[in-house]
Amino acid sequence: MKEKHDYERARRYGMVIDLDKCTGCGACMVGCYMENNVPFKPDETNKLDSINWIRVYKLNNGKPYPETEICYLPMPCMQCDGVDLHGHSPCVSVCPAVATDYDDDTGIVSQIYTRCFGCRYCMAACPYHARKFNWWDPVWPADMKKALSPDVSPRMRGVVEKCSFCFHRYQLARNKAYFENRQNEPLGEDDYQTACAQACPTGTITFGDLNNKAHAVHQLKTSPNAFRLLERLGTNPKVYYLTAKNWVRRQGDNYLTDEEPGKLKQKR
Amino acid sequence: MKINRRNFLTYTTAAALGGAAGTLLTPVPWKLMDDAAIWTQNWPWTPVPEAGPVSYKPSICTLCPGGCGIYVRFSGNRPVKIEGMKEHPVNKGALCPMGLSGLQYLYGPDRVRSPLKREGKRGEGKWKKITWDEALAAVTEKLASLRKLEEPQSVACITGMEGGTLPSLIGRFLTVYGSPNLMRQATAQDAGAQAVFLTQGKQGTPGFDIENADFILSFGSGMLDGWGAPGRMSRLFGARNTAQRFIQIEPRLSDTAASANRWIGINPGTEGALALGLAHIIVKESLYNKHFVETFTFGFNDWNDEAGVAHTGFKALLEGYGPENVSRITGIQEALIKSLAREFAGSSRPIAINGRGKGALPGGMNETLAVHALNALMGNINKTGGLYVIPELTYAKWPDLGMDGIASRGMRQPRCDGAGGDLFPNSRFLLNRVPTLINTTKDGSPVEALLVVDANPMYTLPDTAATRKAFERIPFIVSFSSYMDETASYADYILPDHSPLERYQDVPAPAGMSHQVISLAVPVIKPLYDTRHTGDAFIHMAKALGGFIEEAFPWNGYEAFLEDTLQGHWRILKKKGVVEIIETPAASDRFTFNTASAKYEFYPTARAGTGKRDSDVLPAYAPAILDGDEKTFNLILIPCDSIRMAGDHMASSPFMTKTVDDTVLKKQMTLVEINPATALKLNLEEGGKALLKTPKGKASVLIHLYEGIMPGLIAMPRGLGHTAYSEYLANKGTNINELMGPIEDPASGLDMAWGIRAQLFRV
Amino acid sequence: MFPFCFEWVWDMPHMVFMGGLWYALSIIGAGLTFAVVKSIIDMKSHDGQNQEHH
Amino acid sequence: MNGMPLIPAGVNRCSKRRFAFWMAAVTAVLVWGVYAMFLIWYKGLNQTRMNDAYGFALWIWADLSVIALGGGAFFSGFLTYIVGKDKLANIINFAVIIGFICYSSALLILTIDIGQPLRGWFIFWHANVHSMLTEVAFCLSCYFAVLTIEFIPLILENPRLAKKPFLNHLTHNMHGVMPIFAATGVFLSFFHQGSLGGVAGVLYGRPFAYREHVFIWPWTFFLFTWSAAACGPCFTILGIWLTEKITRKKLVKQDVIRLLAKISGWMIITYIIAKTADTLYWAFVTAPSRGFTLMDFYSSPTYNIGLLFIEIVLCGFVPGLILITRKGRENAFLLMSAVILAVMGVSLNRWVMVLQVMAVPLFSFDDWFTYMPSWQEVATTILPVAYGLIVISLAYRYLPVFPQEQELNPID
Repeated sequence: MKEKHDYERARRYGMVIDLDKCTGCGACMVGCYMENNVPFKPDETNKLDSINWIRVYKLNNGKPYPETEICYLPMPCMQCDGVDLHGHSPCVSVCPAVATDYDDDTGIVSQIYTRCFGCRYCMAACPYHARKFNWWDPVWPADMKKALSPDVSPRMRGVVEKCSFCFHRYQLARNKAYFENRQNEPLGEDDYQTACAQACPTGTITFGDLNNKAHAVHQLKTSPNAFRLLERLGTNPKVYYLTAKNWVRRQGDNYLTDEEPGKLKQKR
Repeated sequence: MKINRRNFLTYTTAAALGGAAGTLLTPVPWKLMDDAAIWTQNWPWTPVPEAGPVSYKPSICTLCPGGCGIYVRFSGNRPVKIEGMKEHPVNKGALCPMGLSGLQYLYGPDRVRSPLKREGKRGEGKWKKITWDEALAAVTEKLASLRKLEEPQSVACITGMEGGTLPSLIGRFLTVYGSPNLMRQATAQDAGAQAVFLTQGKQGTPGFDIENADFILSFGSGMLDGWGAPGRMSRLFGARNTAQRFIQIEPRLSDTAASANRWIGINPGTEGALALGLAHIIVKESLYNKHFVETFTFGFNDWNDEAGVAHTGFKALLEGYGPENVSRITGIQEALIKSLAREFAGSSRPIAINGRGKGALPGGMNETLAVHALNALMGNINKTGGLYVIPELTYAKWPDLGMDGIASRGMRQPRCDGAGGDLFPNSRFLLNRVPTLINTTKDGSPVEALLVVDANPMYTLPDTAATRKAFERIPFIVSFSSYMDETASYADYILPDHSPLERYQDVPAPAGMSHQVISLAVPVIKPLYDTRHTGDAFIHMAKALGGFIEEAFPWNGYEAFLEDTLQGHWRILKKKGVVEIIETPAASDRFTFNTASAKYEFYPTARAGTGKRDSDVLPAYAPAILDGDEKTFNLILIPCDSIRMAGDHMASSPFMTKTVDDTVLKKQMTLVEINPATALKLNLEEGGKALLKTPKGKASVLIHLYEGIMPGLIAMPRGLGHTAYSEYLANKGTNINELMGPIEDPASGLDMAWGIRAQLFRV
Repeated sequence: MFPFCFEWVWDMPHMVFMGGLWYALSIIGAGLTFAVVKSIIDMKSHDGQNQEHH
Repeated sequence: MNGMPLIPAGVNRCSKRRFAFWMAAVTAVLVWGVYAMFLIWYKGLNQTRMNDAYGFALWIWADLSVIALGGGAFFSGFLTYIVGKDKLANIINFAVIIGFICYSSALLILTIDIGQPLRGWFIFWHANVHSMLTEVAFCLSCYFAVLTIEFIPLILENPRLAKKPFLNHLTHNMHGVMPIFAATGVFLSFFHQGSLGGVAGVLYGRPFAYREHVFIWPWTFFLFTWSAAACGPCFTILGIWLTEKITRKKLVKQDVIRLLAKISGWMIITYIIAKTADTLYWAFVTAPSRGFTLMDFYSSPTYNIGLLFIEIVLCGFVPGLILITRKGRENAFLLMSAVILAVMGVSLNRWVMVLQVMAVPLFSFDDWFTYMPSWQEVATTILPVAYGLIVISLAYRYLPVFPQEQELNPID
């Protein structure tokens, strides 16, 4: 029998993204590309055929000049805990070949590129469009292959890929902890950070173990300004957002006309 | 049983079927299928990166003048990633997308891999690989022949805006060779530097202590769009405290405006009037720093000169900028102007900043002076939270120059751009004037040979068509670019420099920093290709030219030159990569100024001269006269900057272009932003095709409706429309410089353009 | 699919699902084997004579 | 052996020349499809216009549709062998052929649709038992095996093959155990038709598709099985009717058709009532609990509320009501109209449950996602049609598909 996942005790890595700090510079995207060997094509303007593990969306309050406001919203994989927090995220439960799985140790949803055979059911299941398909053979022009990191295997055409919360960094951090003989202690915040959190120049992205009181995310996620994207679907994302702007919050989920964000009874 | 043809067939079939069935029970088919699956992972075009020990090497990002500290992560001997340096005083770990994608400038497809000689027609793209000896000999020969003709002044050199010792080295080369024509494309920082010179009498760049200011009033500066050192600006924004107020004034809701505490829309180009309008209220309501103004400034009140002639002061100038008038000019409500002025003056450390967008264009000198005057009114000069001057570094250690007659005569010739002459005595270079000056010369060109270092004028200069026409008339063009940019691809010879991560480069005074920080970019990897440091190339040419020129360069290479130049700093720089000089001027020195009056001059006497009236000297609001007639060209085109795109000589990396939204670039087309109200009038729809026409050119564009832009304006992103480079950048959208021309500021000669009249048709 | 594949777990979903699968496969296999074997026996006993089956 | 006739005794077939001409025309279309198929295998799925928002598109619709329409095979088998409607034995051969074509096409489409066809077998080897798609793959391939087994005896009835003693016995013995295969087929079909419905219904991230669950199965699980059983026979009737038109012969007695139509009619009516209830519950309870109103799902010009009307009323209640009334069944025009509407209805349902699911924006800052198939997608979708026509033509020409043909078309 599979061990029952202990939601309260286990590590659950997550993110808190402060939208009021995001300037839309795109450093998280580029940091991620470089870290994770994300391929690039001469034409990347079709955003539905452009591999981004984290994509910064531009939200608009729709009001006329000069009342207009915009807000940038970086969207990585939400690493959903799934309905009732059982790890059956929308994608994991549908993958026919166990090419994507929920790691009970970290709460991170993995993707095994060499296992995936490209049925794209997970993409249909994911409401966040976090999953990207390799429609093309990746090509690294000139000497660009030399910049590829050995920590993340380059993908091949015909498979799905997505943000892994830089899981390889977790593994490296665990290895390091083992060599330093502290394998029994929980990893510190600085031991394991994602590339986007590290690249973000404004400190918009905070990353850590949501269940660890010593990590900043533990406290940040309880802010009254915190919300999650499309949480009414029951996906239970581990990526939280902060904003003081109600219009942004409203665009982060769907509400009937008489409903107000933050005032609904929520399942945790 | 007899074996005949019939049952033979039956038996063979049965055997085959049985065999097949039997095989299915063995692991063979599964193994074969597994092999097939593994084969799909071993496609030769699916690389397997080689693993190696991880190490980090420190250096400085030199892709823009920001000078952020970086760590280059290695896997074995391969650089695989660039990350921000936490302990660097400029960026403290933060980096922009350009810096993060720095490796694409090293390994990318745009690199020039060896010296090249043009084979076909100019710009045709036919090249012959040549050796460095051949390349240097060809350039030296040309330079020597021009000297022989006693026309050394016909050699001009365009350098990049990075500063550092390389431009000084090239300047030394040109001086001893005999040409005064060292130029670079002026930016808002140069306008700021001139304003500092005019008001404080100091040679240096303005530095803004944004870290400690409590009220930041930005006149359109794209503080988060790439202005100054992007790493620093983003970091400061993220770390700002809630008490700090940040007001952005510009006609379009930029990413900076969106992040500001308040965005105030303004009629484009009227920022100078607003600054004077704010000063009007501050003075009228006596909210200014009286101690500073009375003790340390000159020309605030009306005054009489030695000859007894009465002059108007700054205060009198402000009479004409009452809220009613300014409201009419700027389109900002009177009440808002008043409250803004009071809020600014009521803050303890307010700072006013200008330079539109990234500051690619210098803008009008009066506008910069007016904004500086706001800081001076509050006494926020050379003190915490205020405007500092970062003095230019002087390199005293170089041996004195000996100059022959040719060189001396050449140096006495007027500059080919008119800077420093009678017309524009306070400007040091005016590259923006050069294309017109060449094009209006009757025969030949005043420039016989052009050397281009760390610059791409054929892309970055406004009015691309005129620039191209001018370059056509320059007989000999050499590019030292590491990349196949527009200018390099139009050159006769390319002598490729190392790429930034392969070369030494000192970076003094990062743009906008409030104190001196000298950093040293060190090579983290041996050059990948057959390239040579441009400093080495110049030293080599100097030696080849012989005589005084050779004597002026006693160093055996750029590294030796740099060591000699940086003296005491060199050892620290080699070790730490950075020297930080934080000078807190003593209270007594703080307000020492080198102007004629030894005071901060609201009335810049350096501008005064024969025939100049007070109204020419004081920073009156002098709007740029836009090209085009208002009736035909009923809209106004303005450029807009984004930190995800590079508009300077370092073009966007493939990864930067990848981050660009599909509301900015779609396939090969630029999207221009217009207000839905304007679109309605012009019958334009989201994503629709349109023809954009200006007096300078036309372009086919797509329409993006954006509520955040003032009606009547068209915003076009800067940094697209490259014609050179690889397919990752070439032929994507429109270069705004093809549509915009320079407007000469009568006060400084600098380009004061911020837009151009335009019309837009549905097609 | 087989208990020796590493993602196999002896839990309810696997037992029900794979049970159903192997059950169906056994029926199909057994049915086919029966038809083939019986045909061979029939062929021997009828000495190669065709049989009317409608 | 060569002297044996290839064409079954007692029936008339068109000339070789005419047949060859027809086959050449259909084969040309087939070759076009096969070319597109190889293009996709060689160059990858970039040959399609699918994208990250539209990961499931034309093919998956075609897949779901042919499986639903091929549902006539399992339901006819169920009625013939298990319920004991002996009359339907007269169409069971044709139903099996249609089923065989539909299911083999479905499997082919799946191998084109996946990004890494060489790893397709991972779905079996590394099966995730929680995934509806795994269930589909297993039941689909098993049921395809059953259909093949059901098809074999018919092939063996070709006069030339029937002369071989072993094959003759095999035919006989296979007929003997056919009820067992049919029962297995029904069991497998029930699950895979259902799990195809489950594929959409379990997507709790997609409020347009998501339905409440009964135990582990979402409502769509049952609705898909039900609708396949209801509309599959209509497609069988349509197939027979088309064959009759093309061959200009009556092949199946009208009472057989009417029996099948009547059963189908009652199935459609009950299905559409259930579907209506499901839609109402979804529209007024499930979706609003996630912040959506019904009209949020129908706010695009393409995907407007008219679709729901067409699916439920025009292509649901209307054919259902026609088919349950005697007059409707006996009027040739009404009968065939109802049959066509029912086929359209189930295809539309599959379209909506695949393509509209992808098109609906979930964020207010997203727009409706659009998609137009590339020619390669169209060609590979038409490929099964050409393939089906070839199989039917060959089967009709060389096999005794319709037991009543001799009786209805006596040769002088």
